[in-house]
Amino acid sequence: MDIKDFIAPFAVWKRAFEKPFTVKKPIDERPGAPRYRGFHINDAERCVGCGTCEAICMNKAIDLVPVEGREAKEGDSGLRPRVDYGRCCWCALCVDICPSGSLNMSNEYLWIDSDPDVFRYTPGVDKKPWDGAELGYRRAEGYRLLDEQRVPMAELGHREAVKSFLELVQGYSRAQAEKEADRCVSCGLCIASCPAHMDIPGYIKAVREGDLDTGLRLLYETNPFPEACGRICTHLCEGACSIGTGGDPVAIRWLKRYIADQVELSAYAKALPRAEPSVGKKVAVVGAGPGGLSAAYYLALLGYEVKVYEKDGEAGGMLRYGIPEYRLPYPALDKDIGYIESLGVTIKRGVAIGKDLSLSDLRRDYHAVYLSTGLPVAYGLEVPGDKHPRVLDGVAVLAAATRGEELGLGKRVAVIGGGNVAMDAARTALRHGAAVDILYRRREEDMPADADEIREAKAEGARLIEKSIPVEVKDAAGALAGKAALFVWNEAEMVQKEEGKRPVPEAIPGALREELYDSIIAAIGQGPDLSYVTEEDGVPMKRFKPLVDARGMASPGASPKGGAIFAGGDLVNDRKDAISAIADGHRAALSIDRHLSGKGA
Amino acid sequence: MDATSFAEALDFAIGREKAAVDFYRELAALASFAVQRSTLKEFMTMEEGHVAMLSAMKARGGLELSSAIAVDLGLAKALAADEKPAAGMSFQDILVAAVKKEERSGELYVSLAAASLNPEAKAVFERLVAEESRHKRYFEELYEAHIARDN
Amino acid sequence: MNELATRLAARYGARGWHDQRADLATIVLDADRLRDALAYLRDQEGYRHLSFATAIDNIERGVFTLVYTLRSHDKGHSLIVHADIDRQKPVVDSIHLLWAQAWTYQREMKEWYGIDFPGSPRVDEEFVLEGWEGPPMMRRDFDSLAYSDATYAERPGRATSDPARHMKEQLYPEAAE
Amino acid sequence: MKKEKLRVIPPAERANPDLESGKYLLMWQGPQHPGITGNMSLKLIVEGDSVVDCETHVGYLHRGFEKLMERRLWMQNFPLVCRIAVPEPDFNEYCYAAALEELAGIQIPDKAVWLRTLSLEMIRLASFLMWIGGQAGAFGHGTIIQWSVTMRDYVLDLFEELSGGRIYHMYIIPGGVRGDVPAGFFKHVLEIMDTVQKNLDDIELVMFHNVVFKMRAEGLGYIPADWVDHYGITGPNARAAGVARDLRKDLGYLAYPRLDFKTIVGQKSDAYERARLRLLEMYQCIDLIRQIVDQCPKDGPFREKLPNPLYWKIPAGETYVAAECTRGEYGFYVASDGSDKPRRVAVRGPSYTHAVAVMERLARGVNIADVAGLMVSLHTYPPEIER
Repeated sequence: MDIKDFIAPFAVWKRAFEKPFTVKKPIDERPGAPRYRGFHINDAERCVGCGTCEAICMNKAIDLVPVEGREAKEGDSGLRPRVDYGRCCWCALCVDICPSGSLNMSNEYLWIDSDPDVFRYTPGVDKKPWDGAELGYRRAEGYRLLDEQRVPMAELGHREAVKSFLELVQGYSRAQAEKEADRCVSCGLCIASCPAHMDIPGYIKAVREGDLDTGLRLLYETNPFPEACGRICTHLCEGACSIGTGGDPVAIRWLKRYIADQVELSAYAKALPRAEPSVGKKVAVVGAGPGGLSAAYYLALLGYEVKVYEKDGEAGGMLRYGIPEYRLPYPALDKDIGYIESLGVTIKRGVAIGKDLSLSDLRRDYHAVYLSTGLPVAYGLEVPGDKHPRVLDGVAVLAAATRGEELGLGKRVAVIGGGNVAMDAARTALRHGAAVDILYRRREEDMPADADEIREAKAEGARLIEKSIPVEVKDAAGALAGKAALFVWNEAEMVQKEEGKRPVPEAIPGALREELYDSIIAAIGQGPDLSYVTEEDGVPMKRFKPLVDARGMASPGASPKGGAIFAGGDLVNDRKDAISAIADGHRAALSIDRHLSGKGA
Repeated sequence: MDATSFAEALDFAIGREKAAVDFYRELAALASFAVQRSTLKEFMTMEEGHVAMLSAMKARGGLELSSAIAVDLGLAKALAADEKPAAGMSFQDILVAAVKKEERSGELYVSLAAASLNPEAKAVFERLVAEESRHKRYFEELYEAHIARDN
Repeated sequence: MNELATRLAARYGARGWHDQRADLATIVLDADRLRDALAYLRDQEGYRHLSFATAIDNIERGVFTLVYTLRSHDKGHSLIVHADIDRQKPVVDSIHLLWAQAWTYQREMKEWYGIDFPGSPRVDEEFVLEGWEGPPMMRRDFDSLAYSDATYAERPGRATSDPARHMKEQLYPEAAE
Repeated sequence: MKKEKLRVIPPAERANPDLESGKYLLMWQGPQHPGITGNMSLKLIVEGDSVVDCETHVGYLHRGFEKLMERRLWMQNFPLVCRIAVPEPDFNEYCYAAALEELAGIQIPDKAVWLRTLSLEMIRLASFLMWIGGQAGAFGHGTIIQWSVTMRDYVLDLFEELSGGRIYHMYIIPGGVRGDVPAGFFKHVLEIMDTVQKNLDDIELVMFHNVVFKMRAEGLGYIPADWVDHYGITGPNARAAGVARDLRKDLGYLAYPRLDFKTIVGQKSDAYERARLRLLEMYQCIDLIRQIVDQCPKDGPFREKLPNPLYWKIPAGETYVAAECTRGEYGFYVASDGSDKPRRVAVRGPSYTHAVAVMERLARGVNIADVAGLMVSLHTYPPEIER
C-alpha cells in the first residue's frame, strides 16, 4: 500500500467545484435525436394500405384496419396500419420496407397515460401531437428493403424495330423473372384492378419459386390467354401495384408472359385441369375473339359442347386482326387458341352469323348463345371529303397487314386518333417505310393509348401533332389527284369550359394547317356490328349495346330448354380491352352453367 | 313565321318537336336491323316527350324551362353530315344526324328570338334556344363517349 | 488441415470435412466416437478451447445433430464437430470431464431438447425453464405459437384485414371465389 | 498484502456440507439483490462469513430467442437479436449479420466495415463504463457509478444520433449498416471521447489508487492461467491471467487489422488486475474510436442491396461467427436449411462460462461481502446465458 492510495480518493472533492453533468428538467427540454425512432407517423394520403409493414413486423404489432371515410379504390385498399405499442419494438423495419414511403417515425418519445389500452393508434388517422413531425427516423436516402427498380426488359432498339415486324419485347430469362418476382410483396392490391381478378400474387409466387406448372394453373383459373395478355394486356394491375408507389411497379405482365412462354403447349395438359364429364348441353359462341374463346374455354371445362362461330378466316379477333405481330406474334396467340381447341372447342372459321346462319338458328340449335362480336366497325372522320379513296380506316389497315396484303400506304401517312389502334396503325405504317404523323384532337396526356405505345411510336419516328381538329380532306391537285390527299386541320387550344370536366379542344380561329399525305388513316373509334340481331331474338338493346344483367344475360330465351342469350366483351363493357372481354367470357360461362344447370338461379 | 304571342310561339315549337318525331320515324323506316330501330325509337320517344312537355306548358300558360345554356362542345360545327343516313347507318351516323338536327333547331330559335317583337314570344324563343342547346349537348356527349373515343 | 481430416477419419471414422472459411471447418462423426474424438482434438491437435456446444433438431431425419465447436488458438482455426443421435433415444456421452463448463451446455441440451448426458453434474435440474411442464421446448415439433395461443389471451381489440380480401368485399363482392 | 493470499485456488470438488448440522447457513443472493449482476441468483452455503459452496441459478430472464428465431424470417430476426445481451446489443447485431452475409455470400461495402467497427468499439466503451460503476459499487464505492454512467449516457447520445436508438441500436443490419453518419457526428464523437477520457483519468485516480478497493479486490477471484482452456474463459478474464487472446487480433475481422492496437495482457489474474485491465481497454477503446474516425471513408455506399426480406432464402449451410465483446468471445452459430427462416441459431455468450462454472468455483472460500465484487469482476451478463 502506497500513501497515494490513502490520499487519491479525496480527489473526488474537486468535482464539487465543477459544472454538474445533470441538467434541469431534462425530460421537457430533451427532444429525441433527429433520427430518433419515436412514435409512428403516416401520410395517410400516400399510404395505399398494402400491409407490407404488417408483413415485416416480427412482433405482430401492426394491424390493417378500415378507416372512416376511406373507401377501397384502385390501388388503395382503404385500410391503414394501426400500431400496438404493447408489441412494437421500434425497430422501424416497417419504415424501411414501406413501398410508398408514407410510414415514418417522429422523434417524439413521450406519451403518458394511465390507461394502457390507449397505446394503440392508427398513425395519420388518429390525430397525435407529433403528426407531421419534421424530425424522426426516416430510412436513409437510397436505402430501402425493397428494390424500386424493375429488372430491365430486353427490347429491340427502335432503329432496329421499325425495319421488321419482329417482336420487340424479348421476354425475361429465368434469373430475370425470379428477380423481378422477388420485388412483389404479395399485397394483392392489384387483384381488384384486374378485370379478370387474376391471382397475381399467386402466380408471381410461383415464378419466384420456380413452380411454373402452378403458375400456369393459376393463370388459367381466370384467363385462358396468358400468352396474349402477357404481351398486350392493358395491365391495369401495374397501375395499382403498391411497389409502383415508390418505384417501378412489378412487371406483372412480363411475368405472366414468362410463365406461359416457359411451358410448352404439349405440357399444358399436365399442369391444367381436365374438362368435367360432358353435361350433354350445347352452347354457341358468336365471335372467336378473346372474350368468346374465354367463354368457350370455361364452358368446355364445365362439360359443355361448345361451337364458336367466327366470320373471319382465323380465330383471335382483335388480338389477331387488330394487334400487329411485333407486339403479339401469331405463334403466341396460336398457342393460347390451340390449347382451347385441344379441349374440344370447335371453331367454325369463316362463318358469319346474320349471313351464313341466323341468330335464331343458333337459338334453336343451342341451349345458350354467347355474343362476343366486339367492335369491328370503324367510325369515320365525318369531315367534308372523308370519302376520298386515300382515307382509310385503321382497323382495316391492321387487318390487311395481318392477312399479309399489300398495304400501299405510300410515303407520307397521317393517322388520326390517339388510341391504341392509332398507335398500332402508325407503327405498322412506319414498318412499311412511311413517314408518319399522328394527329390527335387533344393533348398527349389525354391520349387513350397506353403510355408505352405512345412513347414507342414516337421513338420509332412518328411525329405527334397534338391539338389538331380535323376540318377537311381535299383531293390532291394535278397528277396526284385521287392518289393523295390534303388533310386540313385546325389548331386548337384546350379550354376548361366546365368545372370538374375535362378540358375541351377549341379551334383557334384562322389557325388552319394542311399537309399532303399518300394515306390518311382514321382511327377515331369503333362501333359494333349488331345487324345480325333481330327483334325476334328478344335481346334488349340501347344505344347500340345489348343490355345484360349482372350475370351477362341478355335474354333468358323462349323456353326453359334453351336459347338463352348472353353477351359480353367490347360489345357490352366500357373498358373495351382484351382482359375485360376475357373476364366477361369467364363470367358468362359460369352464368350459362348456372342458368342451364338450374343452380342458384 | 311571325309568332306574336306566347301561345303561337309555343305552337311553333311544338310543331318543330313533332317534325323531329317524324324525322326519327322516317329514319326508322329506313333502318335495316333491330338496334338501329331501338336507338331511333329511343330518340323518337324523347322528342315525343318534348311535345308533351311543351303542350302541357301551353295548357298551363307558363313556361317552365331553364334559361341555362349548355356548354357547346363544338362537335356540331366540326361534323360534316349533309347527307341523310341510309339503311346501313351506324350509331355514328344516327348521332351525327341528331346533333345536326338539334344544332339547326337552336340556330332557328336564335334567329326567331332576334326577329321577335313580342317580348312574350321573344322570351319563349330564348328559353327554347337554351333548351335546344341542352338537347344538342346531350347528343354531343353521347358522341364523345361512344363514337370519338380515340380522338 | 486435410491431414487432420485424414487423421480423424482414420482414428474416429470422421467424414464430410467441409471448409466453411479458411479458419472454420465442419466434420461429422458417429456419436459413440464423439468423446474420444473430442479428447483427442483437445489433447493432441491443439483444439483446447470449447466455444460452445448445442444441438439441432433434424426431425425430418429423426435425429438430433450435436454441435461442438472447438478452437485451436495456435492454428487460428475452429472446428465444428457434428454427431447425430437417435431422436427416440437421445443419449450421448458427457464431456464434463474434458471441459469444466461443458456440464452447463449439457444441462441446457437436456432441458431444451431432452438429450441425456449420463453422469453430467446437475443434468436433470431445471436450467432456465423453472416450472416448465411442456415438452423440451427447442424440439421442432413443439409449436411455441400454438402453446402461446393456448396459454395466453390475446389482447382484446386486435383485428386485422387482408388488403386483397378487403378490396374484394368492398369492390367486387359478386365475383366467384 | 501477503503473497500467498494472492494464489488461493478454490477446490475443484464441491463441498458436501451437512446443512442439518447447524454449522452452515443457506443463503440466496438474488435475483433481487444489489450485489448481483442482472437477473440471476446465487445459492450460497456459508459457514460464518465464508462461502462454502455456490450454486448459480439462471432463468429469470429467459425469453426463448433461439426458439423465436426459428419462427421468423431472416430479416425479422434482426430486431430480435440485439435484445439477447442488453448492454451490448451491437455484438449480437454484428455476429448475426456477418453470419447471414457469409452464408448468403454477400460482401459488405468498406464504409459499412468501418461503421460497424465504430459501433462495436463505442458499445464496448459504453458497456465498460457501466461495468466499472458496478465494480466500484460492489465494493461500496458509490461515486464512480455516478460518473461512469453519465459518461455512458454520453456515448448513448452518440448512438441515438447515429442510429435513432439509445439502447437497441439496430444499426448493424444484414448487408451493411442502416445509415451513414449524420452531419457533424464524428466531431461529436471526438468531443465525447475527450470528456470520457478526462473522466477515466479521474476514475483511475480515485478507484485504482484507493486503499479500500485495493484491499478488497487484490487477490480476490484468482484465475490460474491453465483454467482458461479448461473453462473456456475468454476476454479480459483470460487476458488478466496472462493469456493473450483477443479475437480482434486472432480473427482479424472488420477493420481491426487496419487499426493500430496491442492486446493488453495482465498477470496477477485477480479482481483488481481484471478491473485495471478493463480500464486500460477503455483507454484503448477511445484510441481505436479516434483511429476509426480518422480512417473511416467519408463517402461511398454503406449497404449492400439484399433480396426482398419477405422471401429471402439463405442457402443451406452453417457457420459460426465470433467477435470479441467486452467479456470475451461472443458468437452466433447459424444453420440454414435453405428456407426463409433459420434452422437453428445458437448464441455463445462469454457469461455462460464465466457466470456459471467459473463463478461457482471461484466463490468457494470467498467472504460473503466479496461475492458481489467477485461476480462483477468476472463481468457477466445473465441475459446472454439464458437467451
